Amino acid sequence: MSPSLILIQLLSGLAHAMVLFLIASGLSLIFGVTRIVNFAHGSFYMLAAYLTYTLTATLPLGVAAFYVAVPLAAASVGLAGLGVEVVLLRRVYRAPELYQLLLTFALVLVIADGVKFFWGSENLTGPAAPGLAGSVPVAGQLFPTYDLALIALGPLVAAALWWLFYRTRWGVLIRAATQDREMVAVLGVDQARLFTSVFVLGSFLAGLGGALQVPRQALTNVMDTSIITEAFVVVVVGGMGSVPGALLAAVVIGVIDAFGVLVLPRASLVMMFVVMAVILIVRPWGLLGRPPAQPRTAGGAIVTASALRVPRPWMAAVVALLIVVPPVLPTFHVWVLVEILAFALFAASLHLLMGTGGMVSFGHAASFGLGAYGAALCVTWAKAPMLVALAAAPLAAAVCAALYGYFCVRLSSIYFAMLTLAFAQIAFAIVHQWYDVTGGDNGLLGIWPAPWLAGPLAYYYLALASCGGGIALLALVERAPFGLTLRAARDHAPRAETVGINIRLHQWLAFIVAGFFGGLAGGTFVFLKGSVFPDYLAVPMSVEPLVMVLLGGVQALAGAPVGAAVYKLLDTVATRYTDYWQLVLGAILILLVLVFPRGILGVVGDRRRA
Amino acid sequence: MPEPLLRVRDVRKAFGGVRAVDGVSFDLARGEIRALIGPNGAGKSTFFNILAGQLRADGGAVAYRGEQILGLAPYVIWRRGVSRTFQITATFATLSALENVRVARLSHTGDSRMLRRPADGLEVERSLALLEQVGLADQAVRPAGVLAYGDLKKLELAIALANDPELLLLDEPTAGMAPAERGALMALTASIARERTLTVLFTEHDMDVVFAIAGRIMVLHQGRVIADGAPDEVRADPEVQAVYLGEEAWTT
Amino acid sequence: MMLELRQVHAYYGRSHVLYGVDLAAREGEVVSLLGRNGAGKTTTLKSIVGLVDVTGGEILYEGRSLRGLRTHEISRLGIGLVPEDRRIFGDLTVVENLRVGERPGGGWTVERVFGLFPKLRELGGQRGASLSGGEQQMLTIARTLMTNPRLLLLDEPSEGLAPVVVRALAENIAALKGSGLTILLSEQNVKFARRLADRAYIIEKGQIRFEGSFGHLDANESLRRAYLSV
Amino acid sequence: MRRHRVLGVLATIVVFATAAPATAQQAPIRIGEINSFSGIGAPFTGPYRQAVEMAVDEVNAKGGVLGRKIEVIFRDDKGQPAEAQKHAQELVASEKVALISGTFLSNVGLAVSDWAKQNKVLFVAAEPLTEALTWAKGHDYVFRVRPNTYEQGRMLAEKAAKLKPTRWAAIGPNYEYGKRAWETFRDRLKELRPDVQIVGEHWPTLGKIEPSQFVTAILAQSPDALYVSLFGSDWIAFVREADKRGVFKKMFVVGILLGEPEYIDPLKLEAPEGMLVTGYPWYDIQLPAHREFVAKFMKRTDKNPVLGSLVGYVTYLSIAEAIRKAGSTDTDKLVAAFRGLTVETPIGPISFRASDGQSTMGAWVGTTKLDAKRGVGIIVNYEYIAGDRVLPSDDEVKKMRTGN
Repeated sequence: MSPSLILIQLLSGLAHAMVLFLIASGLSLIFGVTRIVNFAHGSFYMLAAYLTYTLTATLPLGVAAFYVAVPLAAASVGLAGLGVEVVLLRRVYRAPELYQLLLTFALVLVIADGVKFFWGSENLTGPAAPGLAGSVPVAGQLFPTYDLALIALGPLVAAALWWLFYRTRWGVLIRAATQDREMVAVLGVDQARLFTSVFVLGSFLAGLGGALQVPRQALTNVMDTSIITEAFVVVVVGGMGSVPGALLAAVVIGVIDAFGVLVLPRASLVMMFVVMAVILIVRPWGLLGRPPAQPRTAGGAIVTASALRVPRPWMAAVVALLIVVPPVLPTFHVWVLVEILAFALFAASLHLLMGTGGMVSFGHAASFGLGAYGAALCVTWAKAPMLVALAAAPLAAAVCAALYGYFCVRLSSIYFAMLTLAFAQIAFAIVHQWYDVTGGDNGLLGIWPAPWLAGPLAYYYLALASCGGGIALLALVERAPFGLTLRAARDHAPRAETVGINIRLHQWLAFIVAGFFGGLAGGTFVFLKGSVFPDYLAVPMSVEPLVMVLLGGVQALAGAPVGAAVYKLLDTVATRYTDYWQLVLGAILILLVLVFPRGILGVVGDRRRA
Repeated sequence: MPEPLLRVRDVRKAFGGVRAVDGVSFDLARGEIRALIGPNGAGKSTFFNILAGQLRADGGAVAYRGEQILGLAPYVIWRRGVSRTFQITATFATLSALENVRVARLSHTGDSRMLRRPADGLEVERSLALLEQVGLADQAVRPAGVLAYGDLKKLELAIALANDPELLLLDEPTAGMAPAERGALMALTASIARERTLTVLFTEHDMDVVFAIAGRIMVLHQGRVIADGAPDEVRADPEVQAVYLGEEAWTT
Repeated sequence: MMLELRQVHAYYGRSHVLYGVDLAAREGEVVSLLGRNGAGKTTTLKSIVGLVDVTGGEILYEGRSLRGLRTHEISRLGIGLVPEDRRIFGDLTVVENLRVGERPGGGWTVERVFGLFPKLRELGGQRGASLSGGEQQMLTIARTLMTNPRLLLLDEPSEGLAPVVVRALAENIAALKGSGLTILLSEQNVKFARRLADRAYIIEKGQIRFEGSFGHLDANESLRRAYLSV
Repeated sequence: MRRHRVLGVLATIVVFATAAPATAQQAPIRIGEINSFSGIGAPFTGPYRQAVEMAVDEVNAKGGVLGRKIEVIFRDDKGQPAEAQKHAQELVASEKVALISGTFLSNVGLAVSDWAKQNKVLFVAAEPLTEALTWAKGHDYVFRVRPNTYEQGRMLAEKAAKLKPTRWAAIGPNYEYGKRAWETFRDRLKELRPDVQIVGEHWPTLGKIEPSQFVTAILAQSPDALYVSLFGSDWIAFVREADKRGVFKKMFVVGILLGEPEYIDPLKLEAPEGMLVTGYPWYDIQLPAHREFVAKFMKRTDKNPVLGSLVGYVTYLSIAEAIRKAGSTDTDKLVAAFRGLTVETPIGPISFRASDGQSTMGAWVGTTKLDAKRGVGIIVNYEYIAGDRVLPSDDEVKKMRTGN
């Protein structure tokens, strides 16, 4: 590598890093003060980009239009953040933390369709930045002026943020609130207004990032989801809540990404996640993060109520209905039921981790997908009979879960979640790239059930046996001494260790068991669909069971199937009846979160107790 | 002299520049009930955390039944028969009182990882008996998160007894309980200790409790043991009076 | 009455902690709330500033009900809580800690606080986390003073402090009393409380068991043994 | 109470919404159209759908086929194969469609195709490009309208082989289409020009390109020609960066699909000139039928057609024609009808090969140029290359389809 190449590539990496920093710093700030894991952050980024596009075209300011449009768009998005915080988030601050995540997930859906409605789904090319559209010679090559401007802007924004945090009273309040929100209120500071102001600033920064991308990138409807994962990676690598950490992490990731392209071109898909995994394994709180003041087990705070048990007669009634009703249902409904069963087990396996174990996984798709691939590879390469392949699915997933779970259980809370995400992404990249074995993104086809099981009813009963049986076994696991002990470790890790429990081992085993049943769900799903694709390991597949568990209620295992059924039915119906299914689904989810702030079963359970 | 149950030699721990535990050495004989007293910040809790494995010492040695335990994980130390309670009650909030004890019992019997049957029927009698022993049987089904403070202290004791320990480390076992209850609980603890030939090391602020049941008292001040002897000796020790009982006098 | 609690019931999470607490303080008075760990002292103070769920009874501040008000609103009415666990912002400097509570237009400024606690001036640029226990206790009181309270709720200020420090602290609090501040002082340390307070309440199991002068309390040995005896 | 009522309402909605709609009295012929109306394919499926509706309206205006009207039921696959299969199940089981059509992404197309094979349902793939659909994973129940990656790569290679460059680099999205588009081109080019050297291949993540680093990497390898299989937002971002850094001046660029309005229009005047591309010069095709098609489409939508519009139109003309020929909506008869079916389209007759179900629709290969008047890029000096000129022979196809 020549020095000039290194310099240019460094500059390329830095330009990327600065945009990442803007977005990640806002996300980190919001998390630090409000503890909200804001999935909608990417949506604000997208919204600002589109606004910049429109404003530049409509403002009658000539060449200055762009430079007015950028801050205006960012400010508008800040204002949108204000609305979202005041109207929606404020209502759920008292709910368990993860329900805010569910709400922001719903917002992602709503905003995505809003953008589609107003701007259409075609790709748009935004205006170039007047005066910065060209390039200048750097080390014998041309380098875009605009990227140089971005590199200069990054430190300016960082300095402005530093000034805000360390030289203004507001900054003092923000830093104080990051440590102890309650105490800030005791000192007479209105927390609600502080939260709002932080949310507005965070959204503004996301908006600024989005607006500044307009001259570099195309505008698409999927900008939101493509940036949000990266933003989380940067935030976590830097340390949640640390703005300097976000800057450092953005630079590290931007630069490693840039040089990775030169060294390992095919690894660009996964480079960032490998970096995150390595950093988190070495530094469990990110580069500049600190362990939380009160140590607690992963996500321990999300479960405040004791486990809820659904009465046996109800269970028996549901099981009886599931056995008796399908023969009289139309075929498609039977297929939908099979899909719900698979997702019910998938969500239930996640419940063992996050409900019982307090370990919130953002990468549970790995177990589902690896199970699915396990079965599919058996059929494709070993020509295994269907039932053998189905049995291989949970085993494959469990073995893989054992491998990466070993590292994950060393971490807690959001860091645990992000490490699971990293491993899921690495698994995704492997199946995506290993064409000869996995078929890459064309997937593996022709993974159909044995002929005698291929009919809808036959397959339904098989799925009922595998998934229903899986859920029953999970229920047993949760009620067995193993599950009881896992709950104990979730409630109070130091106490659990002091009654002779090897917490890491225990959580590792839970991880493997969850992987096993997630894999069984994947195996059942693969024979339903007849094919497997890397999508099964992708981020949306990890988000779905999370949404289901939360929707159903994290207090009870039964919440997972309930959530799976409600979510899948809503999704199926909404997709069938409107092109704006995201809007409908998102709006219904928002409504559900507001009405059932602790999940459907959680609220029903409260009413029963009351 | 027989081998002591616990032999502590020159244990040290510093936080930043502060020497929280500064060269503590002593022997604990089997069946002994010893109090560790000292003003707040003297290093009592730090020392307990080192003994039970929550904190890693900077140096020193601790032999339990002749085997080194310093630096072992808490769960390993517990399995060897050293049990403890926490100053700030540490229980499993969403589990019932009975389940709290059963978690510990199941751990002791090696069944924590059992999957084949529901936990509901396991170790119920032994666990109930322990709750009964500490006077908590009537609260068995209530989640620990809603128990009164004093009851949590009792629950802590029941959990600590679940592994039939040989050495019991009690960190302020009666803080926050009514005096009548305190005496009763400590008397109970003492009788259980005698019955099972338990060795007990406890910290406590209530001097009535300390002098009533401790056979021997150690006084910790600024991380060092400044006195170690029979209650009357310690009470008479001028240095102890100055740093601790003096303040006590000021207090009451 | 500056402050009046009538039959206050409060929950901490899901557990019922206060069972009808009655308590009052006149303007300029120092009232101490005695009781052991877990008796309900902290919950009583927290219920006043809205940090725990008050489910019954009435809390009046200068005749005005505080129920339904949010914590920061209560603070702005002139009630300052100094929490038992101090809760210093460890990452902030001493001066920044003070700035959190700063309210323009009132009597307290950083300079005036430094006048009361000269030690804090020397420590001004240090991170809160690096302070010793006594220094943190001074800072947490100073920080609350910055909000210009007229009623100060002190939760076990002497806990865990060396005797010398406790004496210095007592002098500081006495000075505050001298400036006309109304103080509700929760304590286990009766001697400390006696030096400062005009009257005493004893709380046990979430109910007030005694109200009266220290002389009355001193005369009643069984009372002391039953509820205090630290 | 309130919560219970909400639950009740939701349950009612779900029950009613999933109940199969009553069968219509005079049943039209239903066709299930599954496509990516959201997700990564969404930018390209809108104009496709509009043309589908136009084609169906025209057919129905003329009385439909077999005396019945055609009704298209649209479903959004969200860019997910599993979702597409679910729709296929629903469309066939509940909506009783005669056949399934559509799809944009290759993996979605393959998933639906595999489902169609298993369930013996006819699938007319409109836009997915992967060769596997009709060859390696081909079967009796699948037909495809659009020329595949192999065909287009080959068309470009034939032209590129006549040009000077010998040092080639490639950049494409890190997924099947991006790689196959390059491999078919590269293999053919090497066949024709053994002196060609490959100096670098670059695979940014689909939809997430950070172009600057790739431009640097490409420039560092100093190729004299670059093959691009990027598309959509990746392509736009790449152009903006590459243009500023002189890529289009320093090397000859070949781009598969990049002359199609889908990809060149969004760039407006930033579209690079002088690239060798496959595209769709709707503005310049003088066939009367095509001019009529363009006029009708523009009147109907106020927008110019894109290639997807043409494909959508042709797909549904083909379907209508096949039903007419079959005289029935029976799947086996439809399959038989599609084999060797010839359809009159705005760009002349095309036929569906009996051997593999691939249509002979071709592509236009030309050079990009800016049209200052319309403010977009166009292609000039183009040639329409029909599919049969580059498609492998029936014998070769047979070998590729042995897996089935």
